[in-house]
Amino acid sequence: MTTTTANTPQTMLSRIIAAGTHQRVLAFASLVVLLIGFSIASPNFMQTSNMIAILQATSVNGVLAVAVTLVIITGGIDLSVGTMMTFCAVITGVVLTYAGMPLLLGVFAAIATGALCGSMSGTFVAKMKIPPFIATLGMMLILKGLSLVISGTRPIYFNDTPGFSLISRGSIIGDIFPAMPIPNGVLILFIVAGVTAYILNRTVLGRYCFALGSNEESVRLSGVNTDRWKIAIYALAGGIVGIAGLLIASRLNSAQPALGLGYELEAIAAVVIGGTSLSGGRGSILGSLIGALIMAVLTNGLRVLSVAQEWQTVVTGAIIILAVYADMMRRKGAS
Amino acid sequence: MTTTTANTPQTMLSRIIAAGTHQRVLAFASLVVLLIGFSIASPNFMQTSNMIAILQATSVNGVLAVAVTLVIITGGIDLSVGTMMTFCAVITGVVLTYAGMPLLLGVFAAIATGALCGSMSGTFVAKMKIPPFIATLGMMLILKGLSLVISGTRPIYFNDTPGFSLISRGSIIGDIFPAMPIPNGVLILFIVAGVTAYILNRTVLGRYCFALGSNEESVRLSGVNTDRWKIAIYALAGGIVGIAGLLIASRLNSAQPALGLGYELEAIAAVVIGGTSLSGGRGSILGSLIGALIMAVLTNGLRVLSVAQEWQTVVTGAIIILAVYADMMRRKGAS
Amino acid sequence: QDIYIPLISKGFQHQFWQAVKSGADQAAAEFGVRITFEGPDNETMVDRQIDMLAAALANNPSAIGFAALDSQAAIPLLQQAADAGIPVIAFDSGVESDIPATTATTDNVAAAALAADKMAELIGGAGKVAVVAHDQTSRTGIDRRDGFLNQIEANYPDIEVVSVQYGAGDQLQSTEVAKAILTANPDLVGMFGTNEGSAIGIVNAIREMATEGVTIIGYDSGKAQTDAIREGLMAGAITQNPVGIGYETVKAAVAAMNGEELPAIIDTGFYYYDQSNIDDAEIQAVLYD
Amino acid sequence: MSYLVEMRGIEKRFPGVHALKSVQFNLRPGEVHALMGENGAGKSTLMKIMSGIYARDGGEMFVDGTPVAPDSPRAAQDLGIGIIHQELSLMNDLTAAQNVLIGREPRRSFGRLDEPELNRRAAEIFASLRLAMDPRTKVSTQTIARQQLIEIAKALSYNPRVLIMDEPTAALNDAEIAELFAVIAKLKADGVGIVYISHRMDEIKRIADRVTILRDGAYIDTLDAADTPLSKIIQLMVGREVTQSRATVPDLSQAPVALEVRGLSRGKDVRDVSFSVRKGEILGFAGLMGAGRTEVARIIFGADPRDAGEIRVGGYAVDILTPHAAVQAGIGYLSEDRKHFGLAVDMTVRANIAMANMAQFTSRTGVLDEGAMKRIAVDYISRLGIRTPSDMQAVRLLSGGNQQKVVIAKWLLRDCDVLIFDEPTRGIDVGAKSEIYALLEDLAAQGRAIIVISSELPEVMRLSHRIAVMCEGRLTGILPGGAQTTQEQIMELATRRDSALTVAEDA
Ligand SMILES: Nc1ncnc2c1ncn2[C@@H]1O[C@H](COP(=O)(O)OP(=O)(O)OP(=O)(O)O)[C@@H](O)[C@H]1O
Ligand SMILES: Nc1ncnc2c1ncn2[C@@H]1O[C@H](COP(=O)(O)OP(=O)(O)OP(=O)(O)O)[C@@H](O)[C@H]1O
Ligand SMILES: [Mg+2]
Ligand SMILES: [Mg+2]
Repeated sequence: MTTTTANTPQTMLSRIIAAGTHQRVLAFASLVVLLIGFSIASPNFMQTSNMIAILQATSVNGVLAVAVTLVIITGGIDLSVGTMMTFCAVITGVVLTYAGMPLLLGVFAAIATGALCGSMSGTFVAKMKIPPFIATLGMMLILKGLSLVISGTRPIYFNDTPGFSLISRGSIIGDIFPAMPIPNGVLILFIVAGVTAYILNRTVLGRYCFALGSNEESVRLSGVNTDRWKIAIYALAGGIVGIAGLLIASRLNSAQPALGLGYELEAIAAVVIGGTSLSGGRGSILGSLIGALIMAVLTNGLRVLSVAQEWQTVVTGAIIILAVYADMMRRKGAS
Repeated sequence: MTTTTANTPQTMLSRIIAAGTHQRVLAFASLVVLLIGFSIASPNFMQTSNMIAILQATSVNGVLAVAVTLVIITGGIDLSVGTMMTFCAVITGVVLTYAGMPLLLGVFAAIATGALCGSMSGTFVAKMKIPPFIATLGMMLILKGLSLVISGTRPIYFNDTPGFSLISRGSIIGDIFPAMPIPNGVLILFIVAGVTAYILNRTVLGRYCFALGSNEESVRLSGVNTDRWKIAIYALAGGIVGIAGLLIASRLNSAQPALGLGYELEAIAAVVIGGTSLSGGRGSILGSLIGALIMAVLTNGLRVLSVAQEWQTVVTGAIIILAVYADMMRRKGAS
Repeated sequence: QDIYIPLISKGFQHQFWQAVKSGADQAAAEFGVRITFEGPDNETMVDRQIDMLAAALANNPSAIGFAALDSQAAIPLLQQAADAGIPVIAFDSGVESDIPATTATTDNVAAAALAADKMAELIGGAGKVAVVAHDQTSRTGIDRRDGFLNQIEANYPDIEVVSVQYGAGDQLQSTEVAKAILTANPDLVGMFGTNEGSAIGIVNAIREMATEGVTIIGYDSGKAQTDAIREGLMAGAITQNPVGIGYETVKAAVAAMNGEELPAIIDTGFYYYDQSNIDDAEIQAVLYD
Repeated sequence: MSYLVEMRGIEKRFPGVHALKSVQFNLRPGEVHALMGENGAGKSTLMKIMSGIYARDGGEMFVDGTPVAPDSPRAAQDLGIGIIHQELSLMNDLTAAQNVLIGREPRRSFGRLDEPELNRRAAEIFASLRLAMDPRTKVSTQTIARQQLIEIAKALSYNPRVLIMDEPTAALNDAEIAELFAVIAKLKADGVGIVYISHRMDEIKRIADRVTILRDGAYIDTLDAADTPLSKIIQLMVGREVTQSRATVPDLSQAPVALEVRGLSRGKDVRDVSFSVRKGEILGFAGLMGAGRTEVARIIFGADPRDAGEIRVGGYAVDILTPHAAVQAGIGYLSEDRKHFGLAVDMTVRANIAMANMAQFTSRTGVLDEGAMKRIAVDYISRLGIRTPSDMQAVRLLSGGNQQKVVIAKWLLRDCDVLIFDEPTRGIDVGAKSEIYALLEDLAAQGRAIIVISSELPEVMRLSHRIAVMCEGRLTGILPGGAQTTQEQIMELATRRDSALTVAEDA
């Protein structure tokens, strides 16, 4: 039951939700349980400001998870998303701060850089037949080093581009509905997720994502130029990573060249918690989004409860296992 | 072409090497090229003391790679090896320093702790059907937190157990052949690798490793108690991680509770560079050993050449991709 | 209603941060306030620290202690705290803004310069030295590296710094780094490690390679380092006063809540210690292990 | 005479195998040309060369008299050559329609998919096959028989001029085969040339115009199907005479009951099934596709959970929840889907044969006795005539029929008291089939209880001492074996639907 089966005439949004919920009500239940649990445990948890803080904490990891979902559905993996995000941020810094270009060009630079890096990973995987783990591990290191080289190992600040920090911190929604000051970063996350879900479920590119992950050989034997599509998918994922780079740079109002390592694992974890299979062929964007939210709620909730940090880690580990276990059980019960 | 194919009557060692080389001369060639390249680039590289330093630098990651190879061959993955190693070291510290038990009991505690943690991961995977990525990610976090809790977030020193540091730093070989002061840690790595290769290629446990990775369902329908064997394999891997815990604790003469994160990725990288497939069913210990050596030679060589750190990272990434690419090409040429 | 002061630090698991925490705990007990102490896994995770700050603010704290990984990135949240009338005390590193009521810190540049002076003195003002640093981009990493390098460059023309490499403050990685440096430079006479992990890495490397004639200067304390100094393997080390930093931060937070005037900087000081003074009461008070 | 495709002097070598030795083959428009030969004779290899999957090592190939060398499936498709593979190669996570039209999805602007159109087109193709299949069902939920039908639909959707069918009916039952033959007749009328590979000899008479026979990779002869008796074809294939006989039913009324099943139920797939098998008895299971025979076997073997029912082995109730427990209780099960459930295809023939019986080759310390495994494997390779260069060949590299023989060897070696064979001779040639029948009868004579599930009625009738027939999850009757039971009697039970009850239950 992939999310590709919805086709009754509905609005786009309800379609996506329907497609997702079909398999995803499950991880969603874990999310709800966590939210309720924390609300009971701490009166400070369920405040608008804290909910917004959680959403904002999800934004970067959520966008990375969306990107990596595409690659994982093809049966690959992308370890480079963390440092690629940083690299895109650094390039934006160079374009905006060092070269003094207009804001829009910076935005374009971030996305284009990501797409370029992604298509390189894709080429390694598709044309050179390098296992995705190694190809993207190599890219992860290369981009990590290049970020430091290009930035001169110091942060690049965006003080000269005043609009830049609004990308993530401003709130278009809040300007219209003052009661809901949802930052633009969160809005962008949802837009990215929505568009990617649409691409995944309603376009040829998405179809080949699932097909490649299902049985690459059979797709190839059907005369599809699998190499080209694979490169396109990695490039799309890279472009989305570029957006994550914009979000984090805007949030920190700077490109931090050393940041990024470790983010890949967190993004992959969100994807897997969301029910996407690491062996490819199955998965959903909504699931990854929920996976990322589960992780953010967990981290935030334990902090708000002032659990000692070493125990936070233990509890996070245990709850991740439990959430996925509950998910498995419900799925078994459902089938 | 798995490594399970050796069957002519030969000595154990030559059998293991033969089994390995069959597919593994390849990554080995990359290693030789690196060694020659660095020797030409720096006169200081090819010294006995530096070769020993490289071997010693390989020891911990090598043992972890051996452990993780077993799990990967079953089609799983183990993200917990880094923090599990630390956890084993901390438990050894508790046994030796806090409880003042004799050395041998500390050694036993490390291995037993590892085996226990491993069998827990194995149970999550086999019985609770949690994807290995999540099960071991959870364990990674749990063990990371527990190491801090148990140690009170401070290192445990082994000053009261004088023999402990000899586990890794002493040199039995050097005592006999003074010209070859190979530290015990390296000896232990080779013994662990040899024994594990034997288990993998010559025993039922090894056979089921490959079989589970090849087609788990067919093994289950052959009436094999796959759950039990899977748990056993994870437990064996855990026990080996325990040995890595001893090696690192002995080398640092302390159990450092904060260390460990990131080691898992390095170990998995060594395994994949060594030609083991992440989709399971294929792999060799010798390959993982060579993979770990490639990484150690690369790191050491670039440092000896005093390449700027940021460029070290870039070059490492590029060479990992190239080494694996060369490997793919030769394998293609061979078949 | 209890008084709650969260401290958001740059790290958590390292000995240095645990010493800061113990100082803060001490002050918390003394002043009857409740504190929590949190920090990201490593000093690159700027955005994670911001998330921690956001979660801390959700609990309506009475005051906040904050050691900024990047002084700009947190300003919007610090502004939010200021708007809510929550005093902010910076510790360890400053925040480039007038929001913090005060900053409890060590002058890392001056401390590392002192290490350079001691190094020069011990090696006779000439020879090749190397630095094993803990981080290429964090404030403390940069300050200590540059403090050392600039002092050498400015005052000791006969000393050559042949290599600066980074071991992430991880003891094992720093050991391998130091070994590679020693291999590449057999005529090295001195090495400086910019934090506990780096310094111990150097000690391990010297021990494993049985090298002689290399003067080691370390940074921070911890049992392995004090032992190495007592043994004579390490010449000496700089120590900050992490317990003092933690203590002063909480103390200043309480004072700020009560509307007291605070100085712009609370310099908690640094010391050089070696075999000769390691057991002095003044030094013992700032060492941790 | 003009040939659609002509191949001459085709050579192909694999490491250790000379798969094709100067083979010739030609195909006329509008004919069904059967390609016959034992397992491993080289049929699939020849067809893979024709369809651009393998490159030939020597020889020439012409399409419409022009020399060609298709170097990819795509190139062959462009020449009008389509193939239905022996091994299924579908994308399991996609729907039937998505599989059929992969690479040719109807698109709107910006690469958007026109899913309704996709489903409509697929539905048309299914309709032309008279296949009742929702285009939106996911392939992985389908039985292999139905997956095979999807594969056929996919090949037809390219409107090929040459259609190669490599054992298309191996997984189909009689009704589906009849449908397929109707489609073939239609294609023939349209002038399509069809290469047909099958081990079901009766089909050759029904549809083939000409027959080409290969033996051991060599070309033997091409004959007109109409005026060549089957026995002649078989003799040319196997190189000797193969005799067909009917089962002689022994009197087993005194033999102890080996396996007794009571009230076995699982959802709608299996409803209240009860039967017993005696020691020395061969119980055949007949039924249409989806009748639930496989499901009954999987439940008995502990591979699937059951809602209700009792299983008694040798008179004692046993609680079988896992295949491991089943094997411990002395039950073996050979699955109908060798690729997914029967073999670890990347492992060697030797390792696969030993898989169900590892304890026999393991010392107390857990060390494997490779020597003993080798002896046993070599023994079974010769007894079952498995074509393989050595026992260390990866199973993946064997021909389909030879893979099936490896699974059979695995279970023969295990030596269970009760053996369930699900479609045991799927893809196995006539010669080897009679060898296997002899082996099964041998096992029964030794006192083992054997259950044979087969969709080939002649096979059920040839082997069974008693014949159990299922329809829609229900055991509709048990007939005596031997000459007194006719195909019509079996079919009557196999179609005895209980629709009134079904409706009641569904409501
Ligand atoms: N890729 C390969 N590598 C090595 N040997 C191969 C390969 N493909 C086929 N063979 C061998 O070539 C021979 C012919 O195989 P092929 O699949 O053509 O047989 P077949 O006539 O189709 O048999 P079946 O009726 O069992 O399907 C067999 O011995 C097989 O083991
Ligand atoms: N038309 C169908 N569409 C989808 N699934 C079906 C259909 N018919 C049967 N099944 C599935 O097949 C299973 C029961 O059939 P089973 O495979 O046991 O039958 P069988 O008698 O062995 O038939 P086969 O000849 O296909 O092996 C059930 O899981 C059922 O859901
Ligand atoms: Mg064939
Ligand atoms: Mg069946």
